[in-house]
Amino acid sequence: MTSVSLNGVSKRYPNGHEAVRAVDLDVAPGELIALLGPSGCGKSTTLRMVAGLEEITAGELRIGGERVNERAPKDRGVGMVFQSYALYPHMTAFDNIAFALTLQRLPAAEIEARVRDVARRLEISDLLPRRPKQMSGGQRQRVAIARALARRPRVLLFDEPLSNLDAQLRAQMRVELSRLHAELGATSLYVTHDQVEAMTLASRVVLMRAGVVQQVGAPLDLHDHPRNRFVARFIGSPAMNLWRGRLEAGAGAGEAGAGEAGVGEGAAVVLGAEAGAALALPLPPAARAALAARPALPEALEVGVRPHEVRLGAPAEGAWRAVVEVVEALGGESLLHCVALSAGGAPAGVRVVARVEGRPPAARGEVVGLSFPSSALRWFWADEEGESLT
Amino acid sequence: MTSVSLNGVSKRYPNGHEAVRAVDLDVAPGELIALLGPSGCGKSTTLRMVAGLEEITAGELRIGGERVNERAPKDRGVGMVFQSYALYPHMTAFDNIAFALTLQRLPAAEIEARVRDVARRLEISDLLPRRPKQMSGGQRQRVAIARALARRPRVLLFDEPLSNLDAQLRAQMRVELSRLHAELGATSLYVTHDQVEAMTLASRVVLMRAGVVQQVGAPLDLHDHPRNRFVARFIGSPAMNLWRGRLEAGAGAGEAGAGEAGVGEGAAVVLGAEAGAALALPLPPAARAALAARPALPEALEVGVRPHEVRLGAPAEGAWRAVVEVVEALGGESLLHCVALSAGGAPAGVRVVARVEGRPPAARGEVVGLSFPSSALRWFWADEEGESLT
Amino acid sequence: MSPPAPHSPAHDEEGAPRGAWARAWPHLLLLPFTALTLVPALWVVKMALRPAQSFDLSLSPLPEAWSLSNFEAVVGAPLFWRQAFNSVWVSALTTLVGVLFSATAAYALSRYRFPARRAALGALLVTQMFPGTLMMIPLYYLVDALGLLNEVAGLVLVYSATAVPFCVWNLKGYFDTLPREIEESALMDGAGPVALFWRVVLPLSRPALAVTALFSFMTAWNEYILAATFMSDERAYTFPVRLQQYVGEFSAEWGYFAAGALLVSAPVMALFFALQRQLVGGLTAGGVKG
Amino acid sequence: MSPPAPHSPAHDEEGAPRGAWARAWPHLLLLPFTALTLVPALWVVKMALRPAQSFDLSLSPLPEAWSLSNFEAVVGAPLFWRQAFNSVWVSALTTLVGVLFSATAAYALSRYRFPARRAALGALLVTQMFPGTLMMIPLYYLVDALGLLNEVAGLVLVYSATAVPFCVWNLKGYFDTLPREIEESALMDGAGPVALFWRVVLPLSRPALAVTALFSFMTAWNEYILAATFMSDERAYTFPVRLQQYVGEFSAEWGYFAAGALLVSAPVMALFFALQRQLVGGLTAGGVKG
Amino acid sequence: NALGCAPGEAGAPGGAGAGGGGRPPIRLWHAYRGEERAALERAARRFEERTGQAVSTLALPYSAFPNKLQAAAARGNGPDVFIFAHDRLGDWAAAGLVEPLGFWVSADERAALLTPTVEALEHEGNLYGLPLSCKTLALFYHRGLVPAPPSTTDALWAAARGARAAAAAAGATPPWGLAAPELSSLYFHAPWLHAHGGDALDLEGRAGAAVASARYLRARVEEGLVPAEVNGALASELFRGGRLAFLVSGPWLRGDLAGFSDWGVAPLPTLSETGRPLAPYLGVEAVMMSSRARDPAGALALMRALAGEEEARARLAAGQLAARRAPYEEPGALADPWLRAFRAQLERAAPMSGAPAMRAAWTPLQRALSSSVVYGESPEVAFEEARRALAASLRESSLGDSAEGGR
Ligand SMILES: Nc1ncnc2c1ncn2[C@@H]1O[C@H](COP(=O)(O)OP(=O)(O)OP(=O)(O)O)[C@@H](O)[C@H]1O
Ligand SMILES: Nc1ncnc2c1ncn2[C@@H]1O[C@H](COP(=O)(O)OP(=O)(O)OP(=O)(O)O)[C@@H](O)[C@H]1O
Ligand SMILES: [Mg+2]
Ligand SMILES: [Mg+2]
Repeated sequence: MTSVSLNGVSKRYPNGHEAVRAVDLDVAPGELIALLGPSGCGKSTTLRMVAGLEEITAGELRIGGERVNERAPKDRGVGMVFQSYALYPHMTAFDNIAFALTLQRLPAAEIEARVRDVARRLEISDLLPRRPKQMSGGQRQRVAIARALARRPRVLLFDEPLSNLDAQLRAQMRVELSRLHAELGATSLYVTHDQVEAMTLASRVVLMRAGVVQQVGAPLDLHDHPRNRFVARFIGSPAMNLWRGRLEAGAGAGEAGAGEAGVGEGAAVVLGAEAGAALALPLPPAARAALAARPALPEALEVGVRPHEVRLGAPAEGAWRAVVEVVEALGGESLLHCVALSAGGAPAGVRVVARVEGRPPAARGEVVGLSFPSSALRWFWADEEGESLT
Repeated sequence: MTSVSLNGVSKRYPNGHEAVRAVDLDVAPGELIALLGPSGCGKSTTLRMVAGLEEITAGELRIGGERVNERAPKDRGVGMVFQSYALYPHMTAFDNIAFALTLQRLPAAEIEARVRDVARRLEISDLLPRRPKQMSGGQRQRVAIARALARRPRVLLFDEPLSNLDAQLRAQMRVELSRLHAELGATSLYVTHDQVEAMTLASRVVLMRAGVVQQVGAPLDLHDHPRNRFVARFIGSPAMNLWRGRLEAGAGAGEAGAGEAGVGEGAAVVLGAEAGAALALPLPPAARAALAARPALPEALEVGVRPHEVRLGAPAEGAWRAVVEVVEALGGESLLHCVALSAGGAPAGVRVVARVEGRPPAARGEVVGLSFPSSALRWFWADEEGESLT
Repeated sequence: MSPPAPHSPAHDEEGAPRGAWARAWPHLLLLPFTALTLVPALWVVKMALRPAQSFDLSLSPLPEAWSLSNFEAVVGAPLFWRQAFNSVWVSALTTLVGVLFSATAAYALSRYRFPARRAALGALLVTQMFPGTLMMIPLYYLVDALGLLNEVAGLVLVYSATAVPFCVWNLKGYFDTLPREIEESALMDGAGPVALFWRVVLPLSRPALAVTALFSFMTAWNEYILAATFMSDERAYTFPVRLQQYVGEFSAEWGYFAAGALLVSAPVMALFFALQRQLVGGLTAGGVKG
Repeated sequence: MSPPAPHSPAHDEEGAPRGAWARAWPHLLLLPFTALTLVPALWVVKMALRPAQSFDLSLSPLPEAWSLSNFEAVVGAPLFWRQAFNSVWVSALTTLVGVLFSATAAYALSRYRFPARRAALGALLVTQMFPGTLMMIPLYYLVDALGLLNEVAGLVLVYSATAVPFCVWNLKGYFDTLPREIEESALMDGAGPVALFWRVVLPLSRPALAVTALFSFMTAWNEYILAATFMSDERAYTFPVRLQQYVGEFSAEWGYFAAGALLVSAPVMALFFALQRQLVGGLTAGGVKG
Repeated sequence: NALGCAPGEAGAPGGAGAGGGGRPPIRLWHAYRGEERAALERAARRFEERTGQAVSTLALPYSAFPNKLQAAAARGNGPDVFIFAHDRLGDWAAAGLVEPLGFWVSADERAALLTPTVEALEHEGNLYGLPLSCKTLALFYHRGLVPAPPSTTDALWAAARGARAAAAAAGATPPWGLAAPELSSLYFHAPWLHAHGGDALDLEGRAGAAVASARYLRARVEEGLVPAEVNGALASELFRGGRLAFLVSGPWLRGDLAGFSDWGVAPLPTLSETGRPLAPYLGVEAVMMSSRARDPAGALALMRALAGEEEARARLAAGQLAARRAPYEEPGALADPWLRAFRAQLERAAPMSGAPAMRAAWTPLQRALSSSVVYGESPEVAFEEARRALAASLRESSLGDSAEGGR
């Protein structure tokens, strides 16, 4: 059981591009932590620095408490599953998996046993005599995973290890990896594009953006308490609805005293240029308190709601009226892409995605009523960072 | 607007592997049809045969009514987005996109206009002067799509065009592709691993398995009326729960007459070896009728239910009692992996996955009650093919 | 110690080796060969700069006396410019023809499966196997029969035929490594075989083409036996024939010879520096996934 | 017409070209060069089989009279087996040394960035640029100074040094195309530079190594001037030296010469067929995505 | 004859150092092959038997010989004695590679040798080797086309024209008249040049003769009697095939004529216009001593043995032109028409100079002959250019040679 810690680790590529910026991260011994983030945010670069394949420009990397910045990859006790498999094309699957073991000069019998064991777990026993080019993409990916596991490294790095599998196989592999992790106990960093993977496998998730860590926390934590707009939109699928609206101070505004920006009880955010009060969302007390703590009131705020929190009803029922533009029926659930209507009945330019269980309750072109439990609304500053108010 | 039709198209690779077997498929002019199936089932091979990159071993391929088996790729009017991008590494994104147009000797101004237009749509205008190696995976994929679209081919083939994008970008691109398809009207074949993509983009879905088409139909059709067990399990995520159980004829069995296999009203399928009546699922009339049409009664049947159709309640409420083994909280929804308990309270070896909205209603180790609306149950023969009873 | 520099990725031109040992071993390996390469080369330079025609036997790399007289004599000799031009012209044409033919042939051999493929690959090697002295006479007859004696075309034909086999083998090996999907892309984009080859395959093969071109060029550039045999007019001679006359059967003017050799090597050097930029690898990086 | 065979994917060894034109053009391109290659080669065969020593100019590919007497004379000559063995031994060692050094040097030049890298690449080319006659004497001095005159080692050293530059350039071009991720994989698996090179890089480079080996082998196999110069004992001669002795100042024993040339070429042919299987490309297929 | 002492008894330093095991063998390099080589080795064995001095022979390819000699001799690895053509003698003497023999070889000894061969081995007044055999050009004629050898050029051309006419009448391809392996080479042009009164080394004073000889041959080329571009193999092929009446070639042609009997050989004719004989160059194969020979006395003894009468007789018997007088004078020695013809030709041959000027003349003259005879350009211009080039290169090399100083 080995800890991994990054202190201010940065990477600047020779062309000047700063792919990773001052990342601080402590991975507890035996923990599996997931790295999430949009394409090009520096996930692979971070893994490669931990592996020793990329020089660390600044900061310190410790594995098991020891500084390893200068250590060669083979001396770090790290195994890695590459995004592109990177199997040895001239070796059979067996030899691919056994390669690291033969380098350690283990006895042939033990090598055989270990390879067979890991192959059985990953359901690739049949493939052992085949070469990479005789396998399908998914099979190659599993061989690559087996290769990394066979070595039983202290630290495991996975770079999108399941990206080429179909949904069924991916679900199955997810369970298997979870089981293997529990057994081997290797400290793991796991890069994935798939949130379900991240949320189900990892005890904590690191969300990166342009080389900078945005938030680290338990999966549901990120989902429920996003630190900023970026996290809010990135976590959860379909993405959270996010709208920018004018802040209207409401009754009691400024009453609390001079120099203090304050908003009254009736304060609300109004969406859509001409929409008027029809598309107003009232601020909850917590948001009002956050505003009060600021020296000046901002002109606008952003407010978001997750598609599954949107409640659909008859046109008369909801807080908003909206017209359904696109319906996506996925079988067990449906997505409705709506455009909210202003008081006058004209589309107000505010798009809302709603997710509902089962079949679509409304067809394209129908008008529906939408409402949002105020506890489901998330409030953000409308500036660059877009931090959460609460 | 061009139709594409495959009549008994097969592909046998030189090594003897039959990757595609007698596929019949008619794609209507302007239709977008999705090819789904597990890894290695022959999706890419099918596309490559349509493109002309792979010889057709048997059968006939018609594009716009004309037989094109013998025609060179460039004379088929087909564009393709490759699974591996296959960009020209020595050209900038602009030149990559413009390549086909320069081959057609279009005037420079028109080329410029077309490239800029398609780049704007795919949000890669900034990347036009870059070379592939200066782009991230997702950016390359979008350039590859742009390249195929710029030519405005009569037929478009997409091989997992969005596989390397993160969830947000993928959703966005899905919408953009949908819009582009509506505009260009090119008949399209679209391979994907992502069911959401298949179900939202395509008017019909072709589900393949080991080179054989399993079912062709509207996305919801496949979801709701799977022709066989394979389709039932493949479509929908998480996968349908499927159990094999002993058929118990029940009251009135065999009454209808000699030589006719029949089951009575109380007929049920009993799951789990020792479970007794606790895990019985009664047969609906339609299933009983199907059984009656057969000369002999099978010993077993398979029955399935989709995770979102499983109803969770207090232990006393449900038809079955089950203990929760694993809980996966995904934010907007939760998955509960349960093991059903026999009448005696021991685990009966029957696993049930249930999907519920919102937060998990039960924790690991808790005992819950499960019930299944009988309309949600799907019945299949327990033989090789596993066809649906209804 | 300086910090370690990890294995650099494909587009990292500036990475450094890991640790002291890694930094040292390429040097150690190159050392004996660099010596075996450079010592004779320095000798040549020294002899060229010494105003004498005898062979120099001392080991010192510096001449006792300095002069450019050898160069002046070589350049001032009658027909020098004419013969230098012949050399350049013949070598350039040989390079062109050699690269063109070997590239097309290698591509065909790499990508198409046709009946005589293996036989053709084998036949190409046969030429390489006979001693030059023996081939010279049949070649003379062939060239004579084609009416190309005393013609640049004859020399170019023979030189290319000499260079082509190795170039074909070399280029074929390279073409085999190009990802086919890129070519398939071009097919889908409507490229015929010609556009495919010229606009996709060749640009991607620049490093191998550069080596091939160098090889073809040098085949023609240093050769004198065939040139002396086929050309019976001194105005048609290439420079190496002239150069060889300095140490020909009846003389050994080492000073001139060395000066001439340096003059001969200058364009090759220039070519090398011109091609050097083409010779960096990793051209296919980024084309396909991974 | 037979059905078209599309562009075949990486692991399709048996695909056929598309359409008649595609099938024809490689042949058309190869034709003149195959002729230029084969006509002289057939001539050699004919002269070897003709029981005469004069040069034969008739165009018929069949000799008027048949006999193996030339072969008998060549094989029966004193020291034939000894010299043949020398040739094989020297060529084999040259191949080994040449491939070993050029592979290591090329790998270092391809993967590591060290101070004198470009200079080393340039220096390697310098040797190729001077006429052999000129280099011979300095090389003789070097070899003599090393005490390797009359030793196989001396010849091997010089031959390898001659072959290495081109081999390095060639291999470097190939190494540059190997996907680095595969090497990174091996680093992660705990391979040091040596294991990486021997167990991953070299096996993947078989096609290029085979070409390199052939080139090194032939460099040594056909050479006679250096061999005659360095070896002063007939028992130490290589076979080409012997072969060249059939050629005199004004005349030659062409029959023996041709027979000897055929005997010389036989092992190269054998080597070619042995290596042929290694020369198929696409070895890296399947390693990385795409 | 100061050193007329018995071979081996000179007490060379090498002998003293060798202790009990006898002297080191004399290293003998040559480029012989086939029968010549076997004969040489027999001679060496005989020498060993006679003197007890071991001889080690080494055969080298002709083309590798000069370079190896130069490289090895300079490093002291060379032979003690070597056999090679005399034409590089000037260079080797200048470079100090060969030992002058004048001191040892008496006038009597010289007198036993054919004079032109001795002259060829003299360089700057010193003798640098002992001649073994010589080579020159003679006239080969095809008996099927020409019944008897002509003694004048007029007769030669007349015979050639007659053969052409006869063939034309018979509807066959008319044969060529006369060919030499390389028309533009000075070596093959020399007989014509000399017959016109020219000299390759005197282009200034005898320019007219050079121009005249070039023009003379050019006229025959234009008439179609002489093919402008042939090489050795093609010429002998034409000759054997009855498509050439006369071939100017040397003793080495014998191999090419194997299995063909319709030929005769005679000395080159006299040039009708001047009355002078066509005088070819004389090439001499000589045995020479390295200046670094370990045992000069032993080496000299070996050289004398190889150049001696017994060997000369053997050479003659093998059809070679031995360089000694005596064997030719023995009865029956000249029964072979081949030998008779060449022996006669020898007397008219002009020894080729081994001087640096000669080697310098080679290239410019070849250029001049090529343009004037083969391409029919103005011979005046061509030879004037050649003269200037020769003068320039002589100036340069004297500059170079003076800088070479001691060696
Ligand atoms: N060798 C390099 N030189 C310069 N820039 C690079 C290099 N490698 C990567 N980059 C850039 O660094 C950034 C981070 O790259 P990285 O591969 O870590 O992204 P990622 O998060 O793994 O993305 P993906 O999800 O697409 O794999 C990207 O913008 C990329 O373009
Ligand atoms: N050239 C080939 N030779 C032999 N078999 C092949 C060849 N190409 C593909 N196959 C096999 O044919 C089957 C179908 O391959 P194909 O690439 O069409 O699958 P796919 O459905 O696209 O899978 P994926 O989703 O992994 O891309 C696979 O089992 C594969 O192993
Ligand atoms: Mg990545
Ligand atoms: Mg595929």
